[in-house]
Amino acid sequence: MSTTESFGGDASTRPPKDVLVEIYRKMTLLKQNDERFRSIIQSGRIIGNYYSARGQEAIPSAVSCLLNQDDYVCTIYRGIHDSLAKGVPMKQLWAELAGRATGTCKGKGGPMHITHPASGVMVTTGIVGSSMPIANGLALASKMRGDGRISVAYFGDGASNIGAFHEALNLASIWKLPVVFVCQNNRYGEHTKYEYATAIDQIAKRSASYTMPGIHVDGNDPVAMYAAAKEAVDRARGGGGPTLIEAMTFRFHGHLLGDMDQYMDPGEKDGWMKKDPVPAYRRWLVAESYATEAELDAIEKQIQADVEEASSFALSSPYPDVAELRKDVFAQEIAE
Amino acid sequence: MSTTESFGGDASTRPPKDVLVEIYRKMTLLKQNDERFRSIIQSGRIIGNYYSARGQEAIPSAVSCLLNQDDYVCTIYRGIHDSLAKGVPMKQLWAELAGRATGTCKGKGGPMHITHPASGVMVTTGIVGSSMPIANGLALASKMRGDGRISVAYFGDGASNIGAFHEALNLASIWKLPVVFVCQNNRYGEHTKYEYATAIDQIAKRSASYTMPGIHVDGNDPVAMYAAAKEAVDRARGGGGPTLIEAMTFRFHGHLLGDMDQYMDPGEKDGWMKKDPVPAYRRWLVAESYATEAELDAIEKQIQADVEEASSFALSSPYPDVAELRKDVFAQEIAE
Amino acid sequence: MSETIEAPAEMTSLQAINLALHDALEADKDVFLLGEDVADREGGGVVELTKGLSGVFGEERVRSTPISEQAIIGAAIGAALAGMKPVAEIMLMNFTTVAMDMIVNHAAKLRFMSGGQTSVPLTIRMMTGAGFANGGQHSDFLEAWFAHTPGLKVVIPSNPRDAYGLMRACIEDPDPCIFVEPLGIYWVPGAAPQRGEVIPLGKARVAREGSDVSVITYGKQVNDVLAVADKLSDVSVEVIDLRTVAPFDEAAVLASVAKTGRAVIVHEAVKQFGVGAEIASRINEKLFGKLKSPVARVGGKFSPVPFSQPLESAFVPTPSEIEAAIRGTLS
Amino acid sequence: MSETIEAPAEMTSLQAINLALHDALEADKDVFLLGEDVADREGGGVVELTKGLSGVFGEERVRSTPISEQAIIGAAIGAALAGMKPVAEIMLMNFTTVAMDMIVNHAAKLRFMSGGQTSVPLTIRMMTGAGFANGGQHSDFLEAWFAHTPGLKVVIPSNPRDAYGLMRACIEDPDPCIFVEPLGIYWVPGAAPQRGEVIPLGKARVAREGSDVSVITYGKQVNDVLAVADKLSDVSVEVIDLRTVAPFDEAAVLASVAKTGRAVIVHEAVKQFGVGAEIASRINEKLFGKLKSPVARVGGKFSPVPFSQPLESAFVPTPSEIEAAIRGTLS
Ligand SMILES: Cc1ncc(C[n+]2csc(CCOP(=O)(O)OP(=O)(O)O)c2C)c(N)n1
Ligand SMILES: Cc1ncc(C[n+]2csc(CCOP(=O)(O)OP(=O)(O)O)c2C)c(N)n1
Ligand SMILES: [Mg+2]
Ligand SMILES: [Mg+2]
Repeated sequence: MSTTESFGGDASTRPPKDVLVEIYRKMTLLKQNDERFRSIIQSGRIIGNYYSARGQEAIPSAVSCLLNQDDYVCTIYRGIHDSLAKGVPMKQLWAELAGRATGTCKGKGGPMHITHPASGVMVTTGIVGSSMPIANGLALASKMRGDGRISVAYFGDGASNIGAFHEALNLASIWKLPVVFVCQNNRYGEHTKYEYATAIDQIAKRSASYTMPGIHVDGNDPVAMYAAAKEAVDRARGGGGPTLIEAMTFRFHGHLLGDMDQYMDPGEKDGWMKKDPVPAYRRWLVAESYATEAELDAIEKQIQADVEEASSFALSSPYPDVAELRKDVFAQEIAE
Repeated sequence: MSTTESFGGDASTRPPKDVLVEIYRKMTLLKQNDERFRSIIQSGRIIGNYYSARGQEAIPSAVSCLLNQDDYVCTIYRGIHDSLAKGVPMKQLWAELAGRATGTCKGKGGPMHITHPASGVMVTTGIVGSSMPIANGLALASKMRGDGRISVAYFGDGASNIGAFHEALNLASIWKLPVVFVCQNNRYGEHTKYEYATAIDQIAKRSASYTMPGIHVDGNDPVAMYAAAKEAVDRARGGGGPTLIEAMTFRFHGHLLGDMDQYMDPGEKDGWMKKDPVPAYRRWLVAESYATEAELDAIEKQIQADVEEASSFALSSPYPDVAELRKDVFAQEIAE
Repeated sequence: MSETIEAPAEMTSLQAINLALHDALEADKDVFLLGEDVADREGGGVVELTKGLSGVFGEERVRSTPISEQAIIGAAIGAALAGMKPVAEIMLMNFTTVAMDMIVNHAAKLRFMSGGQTSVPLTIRMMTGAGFANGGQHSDFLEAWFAHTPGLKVVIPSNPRDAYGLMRACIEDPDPCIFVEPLGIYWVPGAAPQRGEVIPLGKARVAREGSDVSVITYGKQVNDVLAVADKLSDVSVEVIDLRTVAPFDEAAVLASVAKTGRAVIVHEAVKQFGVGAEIASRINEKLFGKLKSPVARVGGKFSPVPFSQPLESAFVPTPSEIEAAIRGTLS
Repeated sequence: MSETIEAPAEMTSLQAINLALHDALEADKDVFLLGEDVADREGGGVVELTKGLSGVFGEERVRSTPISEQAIIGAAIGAALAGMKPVAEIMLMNFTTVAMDMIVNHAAKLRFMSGGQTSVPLTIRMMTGAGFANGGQHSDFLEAWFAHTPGLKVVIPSNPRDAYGLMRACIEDPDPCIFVEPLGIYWVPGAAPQRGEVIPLGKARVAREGSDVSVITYGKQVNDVLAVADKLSDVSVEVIDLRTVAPFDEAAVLASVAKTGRAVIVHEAVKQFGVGAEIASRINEKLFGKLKSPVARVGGKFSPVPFSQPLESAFVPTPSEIEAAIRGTLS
């Protein structure tokens, strides 16, 4: 784990300043969005189960800075940060979280199933492991068509023990698919510690079973994360096939909002929260003169307004009509 | 691939003479059984699909010499050689292949589902990959009870790409189960070449993903196979947990009897058949003075008589009564 | 919970299942639990159903697993073949979709395919149900799939006492049982079970006597139907709680419908090709010409379970739909 | 096969499906095939159904895969989301059990859960059927599972012409289709399809007109029922070939049964909780009081598919059972 003062190793591998700031902007967006959503859900104004990714902001923020709008993403229930970072518009996202007709999915999907093809977010799955096989298919389509797109599959550490992981990585490798597998290793799958459930010390090493490059990286270091993702994205885009990235991180709010964290070692969470990547990265950007306090203040203020607007939009939007139950089951509406 | 004259490396790791001869006896049993069964099925006197393991005899013959009668085995549709080597009585086995009431499973299972708990053969599955998770459970029971038994899961190279393989190996490793995973790598899964389907050059290397010992061995060398299996069996029995063995071999009669082998490189099969492990091992045993021609002749003759007896028994046995359809669905017979 | 010696007068079904598991673990050393997060170190699962059990019986017998449903069921099958009585948890019913091979091709068939040489005394627990804002992949009732699979028994309790007694029966049963726990009954208190009471599989319960129409249902919908029935002062509704969905208690169903001449079947699973179709068909086959009106079915709508609250509420059988179906049989 | 330009007057359903795949690949470059052994290097599969196609269209579009059914369906779903029209092969229907999550939680639901933003124009082919000595894990008909899953269409042809036209329809359909190929029709010759003919999904076919009793069936059993019907000189049997099992053609079924007043449903899948239960229930609901006798069902027996030949023959609906059911409705 790098300290606040040493993000990203030596300066030569750092992205340009505007990218560094854009990563921060995304991280701030994700953090503020999460904070607001948690407070609204806790206030009871939105009903639903929320899998917060607070603490994991650096990963999709860095990855997304390397993706085009039409690149594909498949993510998981704990993937709202992945969707936002990829560009899903916040108002529609919020409306979906609130189950409103104005949501990305007309309220029918909900927080576990955010989809927004216009931003490249094709699938959010509630099934552990299932983002990976589908990302392969998107990548296969791109490869067959030569459209230059790549696909990213996000998943957790726990997902590395399920069959779909294995099948997907093998297939991606033999077909040299333009896909990047990004494991956000937050040390727990639900309440189960990584070490208990997983028979190897690093998931990245499992890439060897598929003759695939594997990268183990500090996922809370936005600069190192960017470098790792760049290597993988460049490989995918250049026809070099898939990469497995294991990004080490931590979730600050347990598995499910309301989680009492009894299964954690005392102090474990506090230790990670002290190294909260968002303020740490902010300090670093300023210390390294990539941005001024004022610039970052302005970014934060804008985001605050945007989050505010999105949440108000969501809460004032109508619920879908019950007739929606008969729509989108098939392309053709079901007769009453 | 070792040549006929150099089985098993240096003499110090060889098992005692009686074991060497017993391996030959089993190999001969498997070979003759297969030959007879193929000829009977081709004559139309038994109807069914047959997945011959001719050519793979050395693997279960060597492994089984290390197992007790009450050790457990789970195998696959191409596992009649595994069952026979483990000790399933040939008459009942044949009757099962012929769908007779006198069969191990009263004719209800058939060749893909040979079961004989008295010999430790608990499951024969027709589903690729499914022998492994179940073998774990048998091993778990042994571990919880401290009964000293170990379990062996046989499977093919193609099965190493399916999810169950991954889940089973991870679980066996974290629970340190007394199980030995024996992959009979015969270079093809149905008609698909190992290299096309599998993103790594050796399946044994996949053990590293589970911090499990992996052994790559010439499965047509009975002596090397015995040494590999001994290491794994000793580890399992000693509480050291699972091992993945990849035993290199070849099937002489394609995927399914009747297979025309069009998907193979010309000459590939011939090359392997020239090195047929059964006669090669016989020559070696005689050359190294572990047995005389006369002794081996006697073994072969006895087996020939036994196979003859078993096949006659099967073909003269009655078919099960139709009322069997209502039995064994549940413990309690279903009312008519 | 599991340290409780005297059961209180009331408890929830969640507590009752915990108690059943406790008592089964205590009664038989071949019983053990496995599943994601089931041990206390992991908090006894997301709903804390198994909380306290590993504390009493140890982590050898209450085993948390990786997220590997095929490996979980496979391990349970293997242990059952060796004579243990495992209780495997698949957290939510939808996750059986990654373990269907193990459940359907193996657990259900090994006894038959081995000609009776082996048996799989395995219980697979799982929760599910709409109404909890869990959306399309976490709410399905799939009992019809398992009911259609020879070799499996399917049990869905509606109240704490049955939950306890049916769980004990499943664990003792020599065959694989699918034990479905509706989220909608978990936190509802009811009369506490008698400790040690085993409720036989395959036997329905008359949850309410009546003479005009028989409503056949199970799980959470038993409570929903009872509430509707109690409200209808002008119709005398008999409510049959199947308890075991497969094999279901045909005799009890036919006896009730023979008496009332009218039948409604209610379940949360999608109506089309659901369990209700089989029950309705059998009623029609056996009581042809004796029915006063067509057998009615009320079920989940023909769509994935939606997230948005108004849609989710409309997806499940609503009280007004249940009432309309009952009244429909009388008109 | 696939080089054939002029179709012969007769062909088998196996050939017809090959031809349909050929013509779909030719007509639309978004169509591609994937599955175990589907390419010519691997012989076009164990029954050689896809033989010749990779020779014509290349291995990019006719892709052999590892033995990884989750990865196969996942790849097909992803490609379909991107606008391709994949045809994925799951060799035997029982192997869908290792890919149910992909099929049921994803392919079936993604359109709905995305609020219609995405669609999954995917066809999943699979063969199955008893009678081929394949035993308990290779012979099941599981169409009831898929029919019970909103978002999936289920198609089971009975003859070469339908096999061709329905396959073309599935590939063109914007939603995921489960295309079940009964082994019992593969090698039976019949009138050759018209190339390019698309047979609409959801439409049944009157395979034989009659006036005394309607037999509703699909797949191989259409031929079995026709053979029985032709033999019965004293009973006029109408045979409805559903072709699409879900959503099934309720109007056609009701029209026929309204005419005859009697119905028998025949399928090879286990009778209990099978597709026949839904059809019977709908007939009973819609034609209550108009039926001359109870709707009868003939299906697979309540057991795993046995290996032994006499048992396997008794497992499936036999001609004498079909005849008895028909006669039963008349007595
Ligand atoms: C197949 C399946 N099994 C179980 C679950 C229940 N479940 C939801 S999230 C989760 C933990 C996943 O852990 P991980 O992959 O590390 O992701 P994280 O939640 O930590 O981001 C589990 C077990 C599920 N959704 N799908
Ligand atoms: C899950 C599943 N998918 C596909 C099949 C069809 N199938 C039967 S054997 C086989 C090849 C297996 O190859 P391998 O594991 O190498 O074993 P081998 O037959 O060579 O001994 C396949 C694909 C199956 N039985 N199960
Ligand atoms: Mg995690
Ligand atoms: Mg092989």
